Amino acid sequence: MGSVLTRDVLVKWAPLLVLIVLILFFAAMEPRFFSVRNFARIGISSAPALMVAIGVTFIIIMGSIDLSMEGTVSVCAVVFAFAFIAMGGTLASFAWLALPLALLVGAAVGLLNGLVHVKLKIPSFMASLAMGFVGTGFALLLTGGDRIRVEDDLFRGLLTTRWFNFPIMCYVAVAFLLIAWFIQTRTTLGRNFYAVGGGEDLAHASGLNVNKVRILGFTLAGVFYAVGALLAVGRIGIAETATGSNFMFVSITSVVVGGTALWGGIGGVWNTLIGVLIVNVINNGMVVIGLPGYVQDGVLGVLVIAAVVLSTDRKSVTFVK
Amino acid sequence: MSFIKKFIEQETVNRRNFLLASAYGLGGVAAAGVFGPGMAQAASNPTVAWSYRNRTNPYWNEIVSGGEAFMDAAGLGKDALTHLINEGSSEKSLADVKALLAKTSGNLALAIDTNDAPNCRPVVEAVAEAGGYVSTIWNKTDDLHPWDFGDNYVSHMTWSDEGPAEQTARILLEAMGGKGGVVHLGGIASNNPAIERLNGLKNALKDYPDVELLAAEPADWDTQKANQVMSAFLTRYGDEITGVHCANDTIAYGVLEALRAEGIDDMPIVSYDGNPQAVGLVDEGKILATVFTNPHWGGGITAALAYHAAIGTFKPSDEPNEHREFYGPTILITPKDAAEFKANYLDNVPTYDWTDFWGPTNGQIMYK
Amino acid sequence: MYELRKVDKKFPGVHALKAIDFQIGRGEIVGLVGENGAGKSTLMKVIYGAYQADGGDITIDGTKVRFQNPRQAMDHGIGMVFQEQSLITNLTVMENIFLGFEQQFVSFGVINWKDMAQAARNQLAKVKLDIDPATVTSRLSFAQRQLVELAKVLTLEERVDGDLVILLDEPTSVLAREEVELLFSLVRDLTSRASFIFVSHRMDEVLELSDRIYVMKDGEVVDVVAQAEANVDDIQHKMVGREVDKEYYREQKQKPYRKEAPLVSFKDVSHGARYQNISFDLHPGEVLCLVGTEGSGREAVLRTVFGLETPTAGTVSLKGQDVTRFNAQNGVAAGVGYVPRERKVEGIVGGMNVYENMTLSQMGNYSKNGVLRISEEKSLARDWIDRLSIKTPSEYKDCGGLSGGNQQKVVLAKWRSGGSDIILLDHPTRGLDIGAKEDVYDMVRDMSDDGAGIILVADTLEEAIGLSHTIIVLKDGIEQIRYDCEPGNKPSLFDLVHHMI
Amino acid sequence: MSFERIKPHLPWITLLALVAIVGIADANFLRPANLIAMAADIVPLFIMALGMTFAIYIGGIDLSAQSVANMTTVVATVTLPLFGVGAALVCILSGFVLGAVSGYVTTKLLVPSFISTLAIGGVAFSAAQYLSGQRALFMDAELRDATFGWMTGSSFGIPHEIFIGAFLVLVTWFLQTRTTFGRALKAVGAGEPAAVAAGLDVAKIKIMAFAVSGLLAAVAGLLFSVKLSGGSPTLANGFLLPAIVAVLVGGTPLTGGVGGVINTLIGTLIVAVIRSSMLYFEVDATKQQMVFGLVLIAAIALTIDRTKLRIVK
Repeated sequence: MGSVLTRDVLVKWAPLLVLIVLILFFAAMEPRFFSVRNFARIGISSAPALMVAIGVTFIIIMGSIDLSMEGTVSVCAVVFAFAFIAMGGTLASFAWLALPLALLVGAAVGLLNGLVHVKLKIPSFMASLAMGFVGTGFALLLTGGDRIRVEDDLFRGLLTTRWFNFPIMCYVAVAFLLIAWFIQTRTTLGRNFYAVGGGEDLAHASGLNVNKVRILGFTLAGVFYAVGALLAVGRIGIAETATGSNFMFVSITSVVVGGTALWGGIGGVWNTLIGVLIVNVINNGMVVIGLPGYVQDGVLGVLVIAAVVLSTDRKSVTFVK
Repeated sequence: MSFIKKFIEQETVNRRNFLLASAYGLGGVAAAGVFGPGMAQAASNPTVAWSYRNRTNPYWNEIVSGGEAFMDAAGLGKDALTHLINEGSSEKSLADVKALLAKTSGNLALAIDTNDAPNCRPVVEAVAEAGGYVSTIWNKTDDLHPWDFGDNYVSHMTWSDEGPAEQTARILLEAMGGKGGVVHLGGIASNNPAIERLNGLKNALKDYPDVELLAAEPADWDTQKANQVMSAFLTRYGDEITGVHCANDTIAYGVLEALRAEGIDDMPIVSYDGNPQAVGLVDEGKILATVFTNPHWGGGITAALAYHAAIGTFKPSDEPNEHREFYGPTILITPKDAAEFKANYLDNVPTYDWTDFWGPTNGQIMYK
Repeated sequence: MYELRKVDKKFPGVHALKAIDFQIGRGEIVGLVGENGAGKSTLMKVIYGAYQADGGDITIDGTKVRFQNPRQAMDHGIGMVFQEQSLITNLTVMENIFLGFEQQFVSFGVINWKDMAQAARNQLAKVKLDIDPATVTSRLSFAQRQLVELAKVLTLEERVDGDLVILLDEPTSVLAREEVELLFSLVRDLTSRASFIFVSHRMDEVLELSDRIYVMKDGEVVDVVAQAEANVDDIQHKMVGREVDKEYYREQKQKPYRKEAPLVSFKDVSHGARYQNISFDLHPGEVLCLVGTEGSGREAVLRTVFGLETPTAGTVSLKGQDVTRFNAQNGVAAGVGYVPRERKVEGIVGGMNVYENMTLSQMGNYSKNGVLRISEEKSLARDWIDRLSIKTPSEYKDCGGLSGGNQQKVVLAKWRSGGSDIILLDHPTRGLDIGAKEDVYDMVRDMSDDGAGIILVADTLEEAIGLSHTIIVLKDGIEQIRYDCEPGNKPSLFDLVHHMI
Repeated sequence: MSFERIKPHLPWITLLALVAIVGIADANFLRPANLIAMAADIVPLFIMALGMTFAIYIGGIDLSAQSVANMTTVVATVTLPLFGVGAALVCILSGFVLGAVSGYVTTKLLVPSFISTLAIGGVAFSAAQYLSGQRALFMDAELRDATFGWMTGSSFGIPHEIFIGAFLVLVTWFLQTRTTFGRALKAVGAGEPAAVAAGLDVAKIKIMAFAVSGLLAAVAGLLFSVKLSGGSPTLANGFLLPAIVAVLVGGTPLTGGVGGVINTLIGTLIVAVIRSSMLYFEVDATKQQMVFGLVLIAAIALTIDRTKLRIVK
């Protein structure tokens, strides 16, 4: 049994080891990488990505996939900004209501996404891809292409106010990470994601309302996308149709790099945290060590492959598509 | 029920077109109409279209507003402007143009940025073949010239970015006191303006031997990417960075926020494009300079050139080469003149004379 | 107490259930037998709510009920223990037990894991299983999982007022004999709490366990027999509707094999912890049976011969050639054909038609420079459809839509038509009805007559004894004993079981 | 005729219905010249989708296709003066190799194709940027016409791109239906464990599928590069999602083993028609993307054959 346990332990901690190795590597290449200020910078760039990645983690645990995050993030960001400005433009006024409103909008878009997937019986890849187009399109319709600036100092405190060297948005992200962890381990819904991902037909036969779990999963993901949208707006002070761009591939890559399997049932939000950090450490580290811009995409690709290879429990896999 | 009304109107028009086509068919000319190049266009009612990258960028929104202003001024109504959005895809750009040519049977006045330089040739060729009129901005390969296409390729306008970018760079370098380190955040690496704007900085640096160009990274014209790249620069170079040269305004926003996160609010920054928001920042002194390329005018005049050529107001082939290929206007904006500029150009958009095609332009395009 | 009256179920083109009358009393164990396609699984699905009957009544204690889904059936005390593995392996045992019914442990949205673990322990005690409920299910043995499934269904006891009806669908198919005994004694104990409907292809087990037996054929209940009056032959006769050959395993057809150069030869072959120092020769015409419990190493030996596993020590040779690189391509090239246990997963490709499946392993024979000669493939398929009387409308039929027995014939045809003469049979009759089993036995004899060597991992010990020339008994990866089995001089069930455990 | 019988034909019925709807709105759309031009313009995208079909057919996906095409536009432009027609060979070979690498990473290193192809795409993009010196390049017009002019000319009023597209459909259709490779692909897509147990070299087949995908992406890039007479590391941007959409709308779902190249042909045409319909219905610029998404959902809901999907994930 001894050897089995060691292997299990290794598999469990492999993604973290990969992260540590990467950090040590970049620190060795450029000592300035290894500083609290830089970690805060990595934290800032990771925070919105982490929220989006956590959202999609739930979907991936169910064995589905969600490609709609770019649209959802844009819609939430834009609606938030409009509402925020309209209701006073500062957190000190009733404009704070725009925060829960954004989460509600995220939930609604996610719900719609889930309904299209489940009720029209369209595989989630296709349904969410198309819904992503609809989301981005809707955000564009709302803004007409304009950018909305959110200048309120209180709200921008997410970025500018620091506790222990880290801006508030990092703490917000951690708080929502803990909420996601709670949902994952301590609620029926969270556990049911694993049941659906581990064997959907079996879960159904056990009397689980799989369709409901799926729809709720997409709704929950929508809420986390909305949090991601808020942090993204907090980071650059602008809400626009393009707020959501680039989230899709980055978040899914992060989830997989963290060790959550695309075929479902394995992994969780802590894996996603590690995955997001790995991707952002690589991105930050490449610039910090002065790698020329044109090779960065290639290096990122190679490192991602290496990270997935190292952090996946490959013994549990018979074949991969 | 405007949809139904429109539908009926269209049907009537279509039927007429269809009948016309059949009539030509009887005369044996249809083959030319259907398969061959288009016939000489009647100079009436061309469809006016603008083809551009997307609506999520303030620059293109300004372009569109200019196009619409022209449509209103010409009495066509801004709703009559057809929008072709390529979403950054040359393939879609070309396919959309061809579809529109087919729909309008070549009776088209097209203003376009072809997204990637190589895409310009097939677009122009397609328009010329169908007998439409096209004016292009920004992307064009150097071997392609309007005068090689008779009247159909009306004009090409671009902006010489190297000079103005050098001017902003000088302002930046002066503000840095002629010493220290500067970083450049560029556009999509292979885009022509991105290359020119970096060159502008490099040209200026020759006169400032004490300033080091620490790094130049592409930020893809993207605020979020710029934000991340700037953060990483801060780690790598820290206090060595005493100035930031941005390839455009959207990049500058990301840079400003990255600095703001670090509590740095006195870093000298210059940018490009002269978006209203950036002009505001120049006014506040947060950006030292930006360059206004007047996209509103550019959007209007490019459509105007194509339209007036199409309806025969002027004959492009009679015009000299400097009226076919020319640089667009650039206005340097610094904190001194920002307020005035804002009042003149942004708060009240000037009413332009859309038939003064070449007044504000900056001379014929020179190839190196 | 639970009763079906004149229940009808129709599918497009099929009248699956024809006016079924069925009842079960409190604490009763009712057997349900019938050939594949007789309507057993449809009937079960109607009972546990997966299908809705088109006609007739379902009553519990005289009250009419109608279930829209399995959940509603559960709420009325009807539970199902599924054939094969129906636990979700990445969940813990307790999560599996309470899947879909976690609400009882939730307060203010939070699951109380301690309460759930305690409740799970209570359930596991009912099936006399002493494991930590927080164990991840993938770590359990198949037998343990079967018991967990039973424990899961027994949670109905707490949830539902009134009586339970528990359906057991082929619960013994993955169990070894002693595990079956354990399960049966457990079921008998549990009759104080629940009634059982027991479905199995293993006639002896049905007879052993059931109080009454419903025999189904063509969507109808053809007979109901009490245990005392039941005997295997009668029931089989009713199920099949024809005389079952007394010589079930075709022993009279068994001919001595040729003691010439062996087709397969193992010399002191070991594979890590799975099996050690296995040696044997397989001769042309020989049927060699590997007997042992689940995990005794028999499947691993089969997969080594085919090339799917690489042994850690020893020499394997196929037709005199030592195997150096173990992979399936080399195995197939050497003439090995593998009839896997997971027929639907590994045997046939659902979504591909009959001729495509038949030539899958031998496309080289039907192609030139990579281009297929499809007309030849089709004629091959038609030929073998005739030879093995495969019931299919045509060679274009999707194999996924064939019955189990006919799928198995397609798999066998695939190897035989390709000239494979080393045939590995892993539970070849698993889940097949009697008629189809007999066809498989015939094919085994025919192949053996043609000089093919066969290594068999049988579905039952009787089958192993009946078919084999040689039996090797494995236990924990080690050979225990070897029997030569000429007709009339075969080892008894007891002999084998004795060495297996 | 029951709905079940119609189901397999839904993709092309959808296509015809869309064509009819747009045609009713504007008869100009139905002019042969327009339809032919539309078909010709979609060919590069179609070729990429054709390659993508192979990856999706075995249940994977190829997200590197766009980057490979981008890279090929650069490779073609750079190597044309050096090798002439040989440039085509260089392009095709580089696409094939990159696809094979994706396949290797997927099958041997067990990295899901979603990630492996994305990563290899990054490598291709870097290569494109490096080779191009990070700027847009253009081909010498005479050299292009002399070497690859045949790709973009037209005969009998029909652009040669259509012939190229048709030729590739025929080749890939033959590959899919009449060769051992195509049969093996189907087996791997529909039932991988069974394909292993039948002694097929599954890893090799999957690597080949990704290699074919890479190869066709390279052909798409080459054709596009010739058509536009130049290359740039971003020239083929915007191909990826439409190509995936084309495959999916055609009725090749991501579950593998179902659909095929003919479906992709129809799917690509559906995408082309939806795209031009935006113009014909004069959909407002800010609404186009949303409308595209909504029409897409409707089209997919209509065209996918759910009987082959055991579980809808």
